[in-house]
Amino acid sequence: MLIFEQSRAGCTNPSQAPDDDSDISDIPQYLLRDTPPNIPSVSELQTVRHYTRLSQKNFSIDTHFYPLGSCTMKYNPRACNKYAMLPEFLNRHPYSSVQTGQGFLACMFDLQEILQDITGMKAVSLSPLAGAQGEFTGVSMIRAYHDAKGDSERVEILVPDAAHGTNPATATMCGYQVREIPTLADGDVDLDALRQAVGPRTAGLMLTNPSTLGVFERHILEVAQVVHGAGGLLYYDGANLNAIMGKVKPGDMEFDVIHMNLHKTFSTPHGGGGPGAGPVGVNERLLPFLPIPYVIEDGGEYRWAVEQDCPRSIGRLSANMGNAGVLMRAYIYARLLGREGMRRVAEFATLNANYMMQCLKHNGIEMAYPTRRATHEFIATVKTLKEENGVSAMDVAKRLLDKGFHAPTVYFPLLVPECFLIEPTETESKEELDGFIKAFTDILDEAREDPEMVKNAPYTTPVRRLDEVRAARDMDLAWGDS
Amino acid sequence: MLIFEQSRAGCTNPSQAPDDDSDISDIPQYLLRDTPPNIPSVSELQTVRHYTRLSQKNFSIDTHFYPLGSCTMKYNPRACNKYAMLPEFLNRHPYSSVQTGQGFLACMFDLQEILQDITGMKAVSLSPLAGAQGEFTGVSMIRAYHDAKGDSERVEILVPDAAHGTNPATATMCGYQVREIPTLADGDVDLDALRQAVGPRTAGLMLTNPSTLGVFERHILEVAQVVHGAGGLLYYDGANLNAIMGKVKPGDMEFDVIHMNLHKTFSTPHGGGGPGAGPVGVNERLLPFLPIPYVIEDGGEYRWAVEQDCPRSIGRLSANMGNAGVLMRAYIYARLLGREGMRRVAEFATLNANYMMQCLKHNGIEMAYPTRRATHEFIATVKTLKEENGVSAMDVAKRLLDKGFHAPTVYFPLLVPECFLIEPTETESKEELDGFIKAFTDILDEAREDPEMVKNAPYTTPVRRLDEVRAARDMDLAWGDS
Amino acid sequence: MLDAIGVSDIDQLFSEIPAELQSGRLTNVPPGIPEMELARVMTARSQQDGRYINFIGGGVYEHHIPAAVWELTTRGEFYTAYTPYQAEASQGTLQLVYEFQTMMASLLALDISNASLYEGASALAEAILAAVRVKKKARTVLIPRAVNPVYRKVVETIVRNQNIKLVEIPFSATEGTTEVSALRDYEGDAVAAVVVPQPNYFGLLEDVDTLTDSAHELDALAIGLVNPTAMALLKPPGNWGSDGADIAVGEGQPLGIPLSSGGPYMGFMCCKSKYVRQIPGRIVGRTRDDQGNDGFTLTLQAREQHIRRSKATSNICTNQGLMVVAATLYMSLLGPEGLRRVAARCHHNTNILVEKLTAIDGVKRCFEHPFFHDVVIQLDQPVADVMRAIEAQGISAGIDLSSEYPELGNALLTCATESRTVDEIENYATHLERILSRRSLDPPCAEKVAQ
Amino acid sequence: MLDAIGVSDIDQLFSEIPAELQSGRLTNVPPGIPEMELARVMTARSQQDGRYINFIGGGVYEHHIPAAVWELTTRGEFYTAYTPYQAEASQGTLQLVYEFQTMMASLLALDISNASLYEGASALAEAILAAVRVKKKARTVLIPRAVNPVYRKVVETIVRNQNIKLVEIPFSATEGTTEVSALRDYEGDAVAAVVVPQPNYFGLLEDVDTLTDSAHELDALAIGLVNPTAMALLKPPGNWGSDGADIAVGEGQPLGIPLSSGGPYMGFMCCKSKYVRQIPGRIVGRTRDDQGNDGFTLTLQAREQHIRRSKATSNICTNQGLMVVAATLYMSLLGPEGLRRVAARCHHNTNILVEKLTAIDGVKRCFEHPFFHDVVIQLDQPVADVMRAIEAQGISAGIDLSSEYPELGNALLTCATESRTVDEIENYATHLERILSRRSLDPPCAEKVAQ
Ligand SMILES: Cc1ncc(COP(=O)(O)O)c(C=O)c1O
Ligand SMILES: Cc1ncc(COP(=O)(O)O)c(C=O)c1O
Repeated sequence: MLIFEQSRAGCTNPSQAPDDDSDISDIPQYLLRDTPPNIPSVSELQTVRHYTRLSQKNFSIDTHFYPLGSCTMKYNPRACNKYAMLPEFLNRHPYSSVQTGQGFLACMFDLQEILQDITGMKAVSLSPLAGAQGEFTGVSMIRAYHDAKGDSERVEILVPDAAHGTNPATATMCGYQVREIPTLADGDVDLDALRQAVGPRTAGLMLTNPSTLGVFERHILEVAQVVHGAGGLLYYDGANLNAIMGKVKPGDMEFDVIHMNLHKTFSTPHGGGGPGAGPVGVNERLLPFLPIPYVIEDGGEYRWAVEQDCPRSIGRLSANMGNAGVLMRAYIYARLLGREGMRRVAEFATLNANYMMQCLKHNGIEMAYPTRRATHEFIATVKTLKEENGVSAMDVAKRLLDKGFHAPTVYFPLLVPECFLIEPTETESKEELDGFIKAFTDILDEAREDPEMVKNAPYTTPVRRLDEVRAARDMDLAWGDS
Repeated sequence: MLIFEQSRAGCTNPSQAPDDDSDISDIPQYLLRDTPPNIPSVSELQTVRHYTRLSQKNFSIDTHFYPLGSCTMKYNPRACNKYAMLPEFLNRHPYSSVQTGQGFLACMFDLQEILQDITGMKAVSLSPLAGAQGEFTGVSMIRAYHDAKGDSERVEILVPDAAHGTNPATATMCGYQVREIPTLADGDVDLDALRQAVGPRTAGLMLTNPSTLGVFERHILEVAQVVHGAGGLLYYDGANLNAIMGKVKPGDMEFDVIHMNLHKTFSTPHGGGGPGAGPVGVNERLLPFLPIPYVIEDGGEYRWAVEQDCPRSIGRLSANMGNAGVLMRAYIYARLLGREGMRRVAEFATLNANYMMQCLKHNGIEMAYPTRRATHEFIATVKTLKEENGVSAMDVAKRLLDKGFHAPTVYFPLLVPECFLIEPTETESKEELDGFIKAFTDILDEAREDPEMVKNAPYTTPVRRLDEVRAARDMDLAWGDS
Repeated sequence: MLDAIGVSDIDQLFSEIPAELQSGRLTNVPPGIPEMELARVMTARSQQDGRYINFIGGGVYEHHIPAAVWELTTRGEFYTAYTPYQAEASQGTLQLVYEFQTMMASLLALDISNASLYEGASALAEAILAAVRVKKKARTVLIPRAVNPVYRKVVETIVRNQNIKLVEIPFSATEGTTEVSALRDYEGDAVAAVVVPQPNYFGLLEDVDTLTDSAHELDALAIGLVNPTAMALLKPPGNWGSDGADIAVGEGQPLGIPLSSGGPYMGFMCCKSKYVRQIPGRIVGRTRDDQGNDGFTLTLQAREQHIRRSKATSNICTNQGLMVVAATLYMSLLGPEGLRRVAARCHHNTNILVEKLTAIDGVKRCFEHPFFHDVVIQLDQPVADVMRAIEAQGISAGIDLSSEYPELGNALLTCATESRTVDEIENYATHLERILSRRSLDPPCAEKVAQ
Repeated sequence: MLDAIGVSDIDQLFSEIPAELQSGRLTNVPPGIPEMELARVMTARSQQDGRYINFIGGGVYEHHIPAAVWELTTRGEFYTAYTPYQAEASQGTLQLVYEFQTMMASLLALDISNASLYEGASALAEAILAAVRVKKKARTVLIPRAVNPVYRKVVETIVRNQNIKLVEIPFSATEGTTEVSALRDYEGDAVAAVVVPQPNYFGLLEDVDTLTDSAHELDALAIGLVNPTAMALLKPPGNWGSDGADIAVGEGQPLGIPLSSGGPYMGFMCCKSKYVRQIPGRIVGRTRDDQGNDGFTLTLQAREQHIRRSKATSNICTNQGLMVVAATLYMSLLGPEGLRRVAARCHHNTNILVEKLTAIDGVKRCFEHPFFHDVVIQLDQPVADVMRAIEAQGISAGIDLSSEYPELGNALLTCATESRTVDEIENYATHLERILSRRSLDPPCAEKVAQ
């Protein structure tokens, strides 16, 4: 039942509504609204009950193993939530003076330093609001760099075919053309093709490493050489940083600019879609273009670097300073784990992924890159199953829900057919991994014995298989409009 | 799966454990423990996931209509939780000086005043920790009163047969004998029997009004006269205060002492069993015996009244001063509702109960007191169903779970066979009441058509009908002992 | 586990990483601390920041937030779920978003809402990009100078590389509202969109009907930029002019989201149905499962980066989902009447503030024009100094407009939401009066030296 | 709804209440306020109380509580459920309590735990009542003077009316521990129980083996009264002496429950299996459903008031269920090793505290005897005055024992849990030193006058 169907006109919560004695007679009538909006009139209990019950219809990290590849669904420590939400932090207005926020700004400054160390970059700005905005920021800086040199021929961004969709979409938003670089059968970038592709039109290359194929790009230094040699810059999509923290620094891989997904690597909660935080790090070359505001220390006081401090900055990405509450959670996370913890994250994430890959392989499941080490994630495929029994990766994914596991990422990256990108993360126990391995293996058996059963999964979720075509065709996007 | 079954020896949460470098060498070896306790060694994520999932197996007010008669399961405003848990309140040690707790004590003092007004009593002590402890306190005061007068012949407490089990149990704990008073067919106390029962042995009468039969004792003033006339005192079990707040005051009904269940009337959460708070109110007569500590104002400062202030007090009920956090929630609740709100509570609780009673009656369901007005609750019975189809109140209760409703209280009060004590409370919407009425009515139809089906309910809960006999016989009360 | 993998230590798992790169040792990350110590650090820092009585608005407002909002929003099932890619395992989030879309679309009187963008300013940029996609060839966008200057900067950063011309429309020096007549200068130009703020940055109420109609006369889309609280009282964008605004966006923070030094907030975007394929961001639709029961799923994904890649409407992927949970709970707890009363009380309180402040010598309103809940006050002294002095009294006075709008002189943007009491307002006025009179009698040292 | 009932207004629903009683109009209850205003009132009151650095123990301790404990405990499903009367709809609470029972029984090395009592002192009273039920005729109970004096008062209040004789056992003037030899005086008396505290109120470690064996020699039950944190380090009651204590109780507050000015806390009670039918309170058992699957339910209810009424083991009904949730989460988050480290750190810190304080002139330990995490310090000046002076520095110094134990002179009970830093301890010592030396040089006015 929808909340609207519980609404009863005229029901107001006296605890939540101010008295009805305000004087607004100075606002001219013709500027006023004449009918109330379709917001439900329900009691506080109805709201609480409705949304508590709805929440129970979700899978989530707090309730289920959720090995979505590329998403780093790991435990979100409750301490991060509690201490980011201390009343003084919550009540500070973004436009209030920096003197009223030295405690908050100290956290932000420290976080910048921590991220610099982890990435090996020269400077960090926390302002981008998610990974994609981090990408936008980074590529905008690349453009600003070339523009500053008067190098206006560079109109192309190179992107491996395995790249996440935000990479090409970002290049477009920055006014670039996108050129795809193929991947070799072993999962590394096709270096020859790259050499062919680079040239005076090359503004830069966007790369994820470990790549979205769940392998580490072994020729990264050659890749860097090729791109830099052609005058292009190297962009690091940090979505997979979880795999290498404390082991390898993107700066050492010669990247010029990087974004991080703090909602992945730094375990800020995904919140059913967001918010995230996509800080960017740059090397010396791009330093002048860093987006504002970022925190600087100035005469013993923290303050924001703004337009006057950074005349060549690409500017601002949002009205305020970034998803401060998310950044606070990431900061707390970093302090809890510390330098040894960070390294352990990478090690155990990698251990768990390799363990799962080997066990699944041992159980006869096909791997996309069977000879490679997994990083923090790996790709399995059911293309044979699809061919032989007509059961697709999507069917298997739905059946996993019945077994109490969220499905891995499916059909991404695009170049591996019927694939699962599986990322267990470091916070899951061996028992949980074993449970998933067994479930996945069992489902493939089920699929061979009774393909229809698997094709009609799931059975135990609050709804059965949903009709997505109907959703797009009939477009019922708000209640009451149909 | 039990949390213990997920345990892996040696797994510690570094975030939660201090470093292992403490020196305890001054404690002699023979006083130390030699094997670690059977507490699970699991990760923080395992704990969070396990208990989040367990929580989802509960029905609760936040998820379900929960019309447990006599329990007043109403909405627990979230504001009460939030503001009772402000860090300064949580961090104050009970033995720290009153100067460090003037804010807290002001709330307690105000709450005492509020409760005095609502009950019409002379003074209130907040110290009893639940209803039953409130009863113990009240009856102890009655005893102290008689003892102070040297009246040691009074060894009996009178209790109506409809009374809650805590009433006779309390009388025993206070060293009294219990004498039951029968109830008339119309739900009122049998006055003649009462007159017969009172005498020089009578210490007092414990009465709930509205009674546990869901009716108001119409002859309360005569009852009082009879008991007082015999030299006994009148105890008010305030479990049903919700029905009369702002309408009638127990003090006006001539009660000498009263306990309140703040976890009922004042909407503090039941917490799956507790905590509660059972403040007591007294009239002039019992004032000297009031339990300590309670809050007094003394020279512009709030402080605890202690032994020195109250030499005749019955003493202390707990090491501290009552369930302070519960009392804070009750105080907040009282402030939110205020005096009009309190009255509305009684009115709407009564409205909802009468509505349900009439609708169920209209649908052919038998009422225990069909000619009486319901108070905030009422009694239905399925004794005919039991006789004709063998389906019991327990079976119907279990089947209600399948329909998404918590069952009402069953088999209490003891004098109505196969009964349901149904208390909807004021915070439920008409839609919810209608849903329950329909479900209940449907189940009686089902029971007549297919009694076995109902007798095997529930079907949709996390477990099916549990074997209680086995539980008592095999006594598996801790894991690992079997 | 190492055995199952066939390695003898964890380092071997990293063997494919070139050895020369494996020196990522962290030096500046401090050692880890247990939660207990962390609690101490964070509590100390929060107490360092203290608590100020807040009269700052400018697009972000201190509203009362019912306790239930965040007690439910932080439930693990909402807090730790991902974007609902597996619809059957995400019906909680999906139904909630559908309900949010319904509420927002109705609040703005438009057909469609998306499931959030990052925040208000970037949402405005996205609306402009959508308008340009709709209008294809037209690449001029008119933005009033009375739009929040930071929003204008963000738009500039975001659309800069896409060959779009942003033109500033002046405001009337006397009224403070956008010069409707200035739009006429662009007749014949290829104008893709006109941004119509309500209220504008100064809190002033624009003639939204005329602006919207004028935009349509230019064959441009009208993009409403609105405060959601205001929408409980004011005419919503869908009803502006004869055809209504085409797209409306804004900052969702006022709907139950704490100030939190600037985020996370959320941007909202609504539009007419015909533009649904041009707007960015997630959208949830209601559909059926294979048993014919209602269910919810992400839909129209062909607009999005993971399907359309370089042809997507935006690169946005992660949005502000959890803030949508908070906003939905907030709206549901307040109801239409509660929201209306909050809006009315904000306005009422700001009127009291105006009255108290302008009763002081040397203080006046900048513009005498109908407004809603933000107001520009002119002082007879430099705003920054006065603000500093008031802050020492625990009061955040507002926003100093003098560098962004030098033409307004010593201008201070201020407001009093429903959270402010009359006592607090009077306290503000008292301090302001004292500070202004003391300073005019006896300017501080620096000024003396300068004299 | 009124129509369905057949009345025309709500007042008619109250028609059975005698008219002369219907004048319950409230006069002292203030008018209702919205949550926003409530928030202001409560925040102001909380800030009035402020924050003190806490060195008070005495049975209630400031331990670090992991954030997860209360974020989960306040989930609606735990927070707003009733006692699990309908087992099939309460498996969450029931399984949790079963796990709690397992953890507590094991922590105390006894067979059985109940599902909580109100708090420590009344739990001790209930244990005594249970012992008297077991021993039937014997009605003397021996309680050491070294048991928390408030506990002794509560026991007195609760058992007073049941014809039970409470006898105080003295402590050694030099060691501060219970005089084992004094038990011998009661040989031949009908002793039902001996209470054995570990540690005792002074923090001193009792010779629990001998005390337990002595109790058994008297044919009495041995009732352990223990601090649950201490149990992670110390020998648990079930292992005391040759047969172990029979019942053990204590205050559960240290297990993840905030100080909160005194409650809600929870009392725990464990016992040997053979006494299970004599103990009060809820007990959860594991059983099977009709499909053969494991499930949990309240059991042995024939002990309880709702079944046995005047013959019940106690009148307890509502217990402290939610605190059991918190304690279970706390123990699960810390694990046995975490708990042990917390206990060890508390003791370690208190040792540092002792060292720093006793280095001050005029300060010494009352008893030189092994202890755990509480300690009695003797000052050369009246404790109350010194405590007041230290409180002005934001420090709560401890508990003044001088009125309860005049024989100890100017005695202060103090402790430093794992929550205290070395800096805080040093700060305490510095202030104490300053205050003691200033006061001995220059006593405050009142004392001067008295001289
Ligand atoms: C490889 C990769 N790059 C970029 C992104 C985009 O990040 P965000 O969703 O934070 O915008 C993602 C996240 O889904 C990703 O997996
Ligand atoms: C009528 C009545 N009296 C007394 C009690 C006992 O109160 P408590 O459970 O708070 O001890 C109850 C509660 O169940 C009750 O319903």
